[in-house]
Amino acid sequence: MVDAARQPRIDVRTYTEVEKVEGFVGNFKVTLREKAKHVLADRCNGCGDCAKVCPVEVPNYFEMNLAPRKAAYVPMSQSVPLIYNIDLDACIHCYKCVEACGPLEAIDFSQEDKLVEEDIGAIIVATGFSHFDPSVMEEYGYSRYPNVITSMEMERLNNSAGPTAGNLIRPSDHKNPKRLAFINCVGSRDKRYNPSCSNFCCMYSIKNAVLLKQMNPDVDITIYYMDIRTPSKGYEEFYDRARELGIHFTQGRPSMITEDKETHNLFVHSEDITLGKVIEEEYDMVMLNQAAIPQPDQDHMSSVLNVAQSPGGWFMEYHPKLRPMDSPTDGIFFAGACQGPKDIPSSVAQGSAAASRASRILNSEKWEIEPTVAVVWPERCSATTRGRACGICAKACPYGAINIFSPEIPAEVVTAKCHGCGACVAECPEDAITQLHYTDAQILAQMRALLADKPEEKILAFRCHWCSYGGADLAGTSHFEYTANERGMRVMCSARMDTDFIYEAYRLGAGAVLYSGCHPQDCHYITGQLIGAKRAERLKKMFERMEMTDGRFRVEWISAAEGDKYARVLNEMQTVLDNMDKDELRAEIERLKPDMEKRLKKFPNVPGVSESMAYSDTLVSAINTQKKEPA
Amino acid sequence: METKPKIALFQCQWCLYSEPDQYWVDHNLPPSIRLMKVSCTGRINTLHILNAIQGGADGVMISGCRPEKCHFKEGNLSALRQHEEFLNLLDYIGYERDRVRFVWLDLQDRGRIQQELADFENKLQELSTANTLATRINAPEGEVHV
Amino acid sequence: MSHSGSSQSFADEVKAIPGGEFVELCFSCGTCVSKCMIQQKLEPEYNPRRLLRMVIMDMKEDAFDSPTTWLCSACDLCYPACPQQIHISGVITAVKEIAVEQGGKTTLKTAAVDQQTCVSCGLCAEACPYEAISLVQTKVPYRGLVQVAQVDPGKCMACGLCSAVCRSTSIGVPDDYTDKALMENLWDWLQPEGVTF
Amino acid sequence: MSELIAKLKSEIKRLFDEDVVDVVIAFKKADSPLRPQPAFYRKGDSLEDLEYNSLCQNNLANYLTRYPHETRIGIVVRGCESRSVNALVVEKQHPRENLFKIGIPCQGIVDLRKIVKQTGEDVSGYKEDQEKISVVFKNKEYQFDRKDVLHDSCLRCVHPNPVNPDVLLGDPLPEGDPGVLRQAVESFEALTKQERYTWFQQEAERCIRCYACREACPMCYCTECFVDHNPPRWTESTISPAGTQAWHIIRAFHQTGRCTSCGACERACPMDIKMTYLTDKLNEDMLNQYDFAPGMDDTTQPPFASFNLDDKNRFVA
Repeated sequence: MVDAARQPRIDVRTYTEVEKVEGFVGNFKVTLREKAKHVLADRCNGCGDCAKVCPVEVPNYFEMNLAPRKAAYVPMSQSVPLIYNIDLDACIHCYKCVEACGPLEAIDFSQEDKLVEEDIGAIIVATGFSHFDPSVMEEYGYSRYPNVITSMEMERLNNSAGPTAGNLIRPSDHKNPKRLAFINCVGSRDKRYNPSCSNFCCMYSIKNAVLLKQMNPDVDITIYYMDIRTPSKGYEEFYDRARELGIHFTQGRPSMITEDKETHNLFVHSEDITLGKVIEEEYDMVMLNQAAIPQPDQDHMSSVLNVAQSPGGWFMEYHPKLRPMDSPTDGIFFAGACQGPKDIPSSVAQGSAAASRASRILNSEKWEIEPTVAVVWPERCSATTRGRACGICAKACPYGAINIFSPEIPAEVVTAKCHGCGACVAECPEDAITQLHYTDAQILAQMRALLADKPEEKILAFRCHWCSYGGADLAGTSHFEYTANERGMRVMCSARMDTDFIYEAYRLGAGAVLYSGCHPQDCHYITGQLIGAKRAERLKKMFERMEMTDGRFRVEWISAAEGDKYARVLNEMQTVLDNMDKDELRAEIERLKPDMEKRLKKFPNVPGVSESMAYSDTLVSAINTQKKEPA
Repeated sequence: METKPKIALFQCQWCLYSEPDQYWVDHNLPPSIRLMKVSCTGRINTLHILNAIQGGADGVMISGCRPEKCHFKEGNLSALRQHEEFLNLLDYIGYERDRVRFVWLDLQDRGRIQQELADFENKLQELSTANTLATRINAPEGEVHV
Repeated sequence: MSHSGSSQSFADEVKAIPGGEFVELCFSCGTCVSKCMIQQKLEPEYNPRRLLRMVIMDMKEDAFDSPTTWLCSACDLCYPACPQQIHISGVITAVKEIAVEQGGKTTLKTAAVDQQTCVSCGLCAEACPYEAISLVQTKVPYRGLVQVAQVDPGKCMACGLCSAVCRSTSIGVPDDYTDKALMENLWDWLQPEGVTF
Repeated sequence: MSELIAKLKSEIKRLFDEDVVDVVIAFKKADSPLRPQPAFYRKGDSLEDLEYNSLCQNNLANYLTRYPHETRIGIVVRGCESRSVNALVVEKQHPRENLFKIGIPCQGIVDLRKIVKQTGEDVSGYKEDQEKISVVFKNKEYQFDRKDVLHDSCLRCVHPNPVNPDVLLGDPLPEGDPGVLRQAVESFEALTKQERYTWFQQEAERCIRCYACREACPMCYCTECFVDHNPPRWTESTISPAGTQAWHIIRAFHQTGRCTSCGACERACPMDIKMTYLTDKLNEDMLNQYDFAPGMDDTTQPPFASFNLDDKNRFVA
């Protein structure tokens, strides 16, 4: 950290919050709130005289509230930059600090928060993680029993720079504990709180145990665990060493801790799984290895940065395997535990990787973005044809990437701002916008190919790229069986699922159509799903009016984690088709066809559509001829 | 020598979670306290309580699990209304209802049973003995009277 | 024991019964065992975690023989503590249901009705937390065809709540805590020494 | 009164003619005009001796449990009896569909003792109207105000009209004041502990363990009473203080949520022991705590048969 601060091209801003992020890759405008320290950064030399004279003491958060700090303070002794801070919530305005500061005149009570705007090329988010508060787990008695502590408290108590100078004492009587229990997975791997594994706690508790044991060979340490997870290099060897040192490992998740009211000793009640017997052991002190959880303001940050969150609340990466440090937004990267619990080596690795990804942007003259952006045909826009831009596209765009300058000038897409959801394309009543790589013509051609053969048996599934497509992927990789009649169509967002596509699918004789996308809050394109959902509701009502058999059109929001749901929904749709009489189904398709054709009347005028239709027709007939010929 | 009040302790066999507590109740109760283990406080009949009182016990203590933690679902609640009303009735006819005490022990109440018994003993010593119900005459040796 | 995907394994049977669905989520942490008092107070071989394992491993006979199947009283202390939120008593009840269907007998001394004195007021049936008691018309010696309470031993958990509410002492559990045993214990203590009549 | 008896006779006749019931439980004349007695009429029996007046002491619901469930019973019920019948139906002692309740609004039952105290046993004539009761003793007519000779429990009666009768003979009467009962309980509660205990002790002490109260009570239908149980022998079966106290406590307690305050137990007691002050207290508690009054319908289970997690909030921890 000191190194970073000394590097002239690194600007460290502490006590500063990100208020707003605007713009796009290479051209972000970031608004920062530099919170008032009430100490002038350029004058403070970090001597600490203000803290010495300050009469106010409040709990020290850095020391897990095990020690006091003054109202004039630095968060920790290694703070970088070393600038003091006056905590006005605690300050009693005695102004002794001003006196102590003397001629430096670094203290300024009139200072206020300052909003600063900076031009930023790339953003690396490294906001870290927070800790689960075990006091909600009544069975462990944390916050009721003085000698039950958390791993972070243990960290401070066992640290030579900590409040006890590394002398491990127990809170109730300040004696050195002789018998210690560590309980792993407190609040993690627990569906009631956090279902996921916190990744580093096994090693963390072994580390603490080894440290303690090395310093005090006579202490007796037991680690209660469900599974010990030591997958990285050297970890298993470390685990071996802990066993050699005589640290006890008991497999069994304790169900309860009770306390002797007089001695404040603790009794850990668990099953020893290996023995299959319930055991109750007495300890002087118990350490709870609490779960790593997202920062309390992670939700807020996610909306400021406009990046999505995975289940569990961590920031969601672009791709879990291939692009784990990229956010889905170009130019924003993740480092460390903000993206998921990580130990130090992984955090360092990800940090370095994110830095190198970011430097690619900073060192480029030009930056290539995803090509799936929206493009306007100015000659088709209502501004040209009717002299009035309707502005529906601009309203639909979640990113404000479409400019309508005046009613006479066709809409204009700011390519660098466009994220390629396709909402404008599907919404445009004039079919005057298209999305590169997801043009109507391309999508239609795919649909025709998918529905070439026995369309009435097929279920055409529109899936959004970020959620439902992932869900279908997961259904596959998790081996959830679902109907082989499913034909998947990928578009970037449910907002791109044009009503015309659905009409066309039924016109082509599709048995059923699934309209699927992210859950409302999970949309990768902020509000794209809402646009898609509204449209889906309209379609649903319309098909109801047309008396289409219930279940032939289905709208489902399926996240990337819901492979089981994807499979279930498709199987249910298959059942609907199975339960229908084949002739009835054909009759229904024929009955609805004229209506669909009517609705698609304007469609062939869209550039490329008729050509694509002609081409795919040839393709389809070729497929069918090939099929008919006996091998 | 001061005589200690006689306490009939009806204990639900599940309510003492910690082994030392159960051991103490099983083996180290003073002679003035008698343990009557039951499978659930819901199993205690008002007749049991009445018999303890009429047998000459100075107090009856019933220790059981908290209702939501009852071993038999919420079974101990089913008899609770009876016991409550029985105490109301005893109070109505002038018997000290404080001589019957319910204690609900939680899983984490290690050592509480000892405290509660000591506390109850003190309380019984404070109470006057004027209104105690008529006691049963002791059965002749050998005759079935129970 | 088999892992063959046969159409109806024991685990499938259990999962088909409401309450037994999530048995396979168990990762054997042992919380349920240590939350439960039966092993400590009643039966050292009692172990819900192992019973779940037996279900997962299709060890039907072992599951039927296990005291866990018969002694779980569905108090559900373990359920809120289970990190996988498996309804453990639901699984055990499902196993028991299958066991009873296939002729298994509970090891508990279940409640017994004195048909001579039962007046079928129905209070026991109301009080029973396990819905094990029903009122049936039956022929009773000396009384003829009368309605009396009847206990389903497959459901009775021998709690004895029925005996506490019965006004005529017509139902009881023949275990260690009978009224007779309790009263003998009481009188044995209350009888002052040396008093004879 | 004779008008009512005529109505009663024709109703019973109709029930037999239309084959609605197998037996009708009612009252008939007895040797002494003061003591009409229960009667059990079957089809073809003469209804000549059928009787109904304020001297009918028994609670007829008492006889319900003596018939098999299949027997279709017609029963003459006053307010308290109708509630006893309901309570018995709730306790599955007779199926409701095999019951036909002939309801009569009740002006209260005359306490024989209150009359005999001023006359003597050998009464030869009896007459009553709305207000007055008159008896002939040794050829002399004695007249009493009805309210002076009513039984204590009838003075506290809240529901003189039969609850859900199948037919109602006579006009409904105004409901009683529940405050009277409450006040009776409250005034007893206001006594000191010592006074209450002394009262209880004195009442219980006079008991001769004849169990007339048990026999008169419709809710005491157990085949074997707890006092007769062995082993364990729950109470002393002699007239020792412990025995009688236990009997009075438990007898009353077993009536919780079931007693309909008909007073049959007190009227049956040869020792004139007051008993309803115990059951009144229990009924008051049931009403206050669970909003339950026994016998007000034939489906609601009494509070003791159920429980509620909220109960624990009222109790000591």
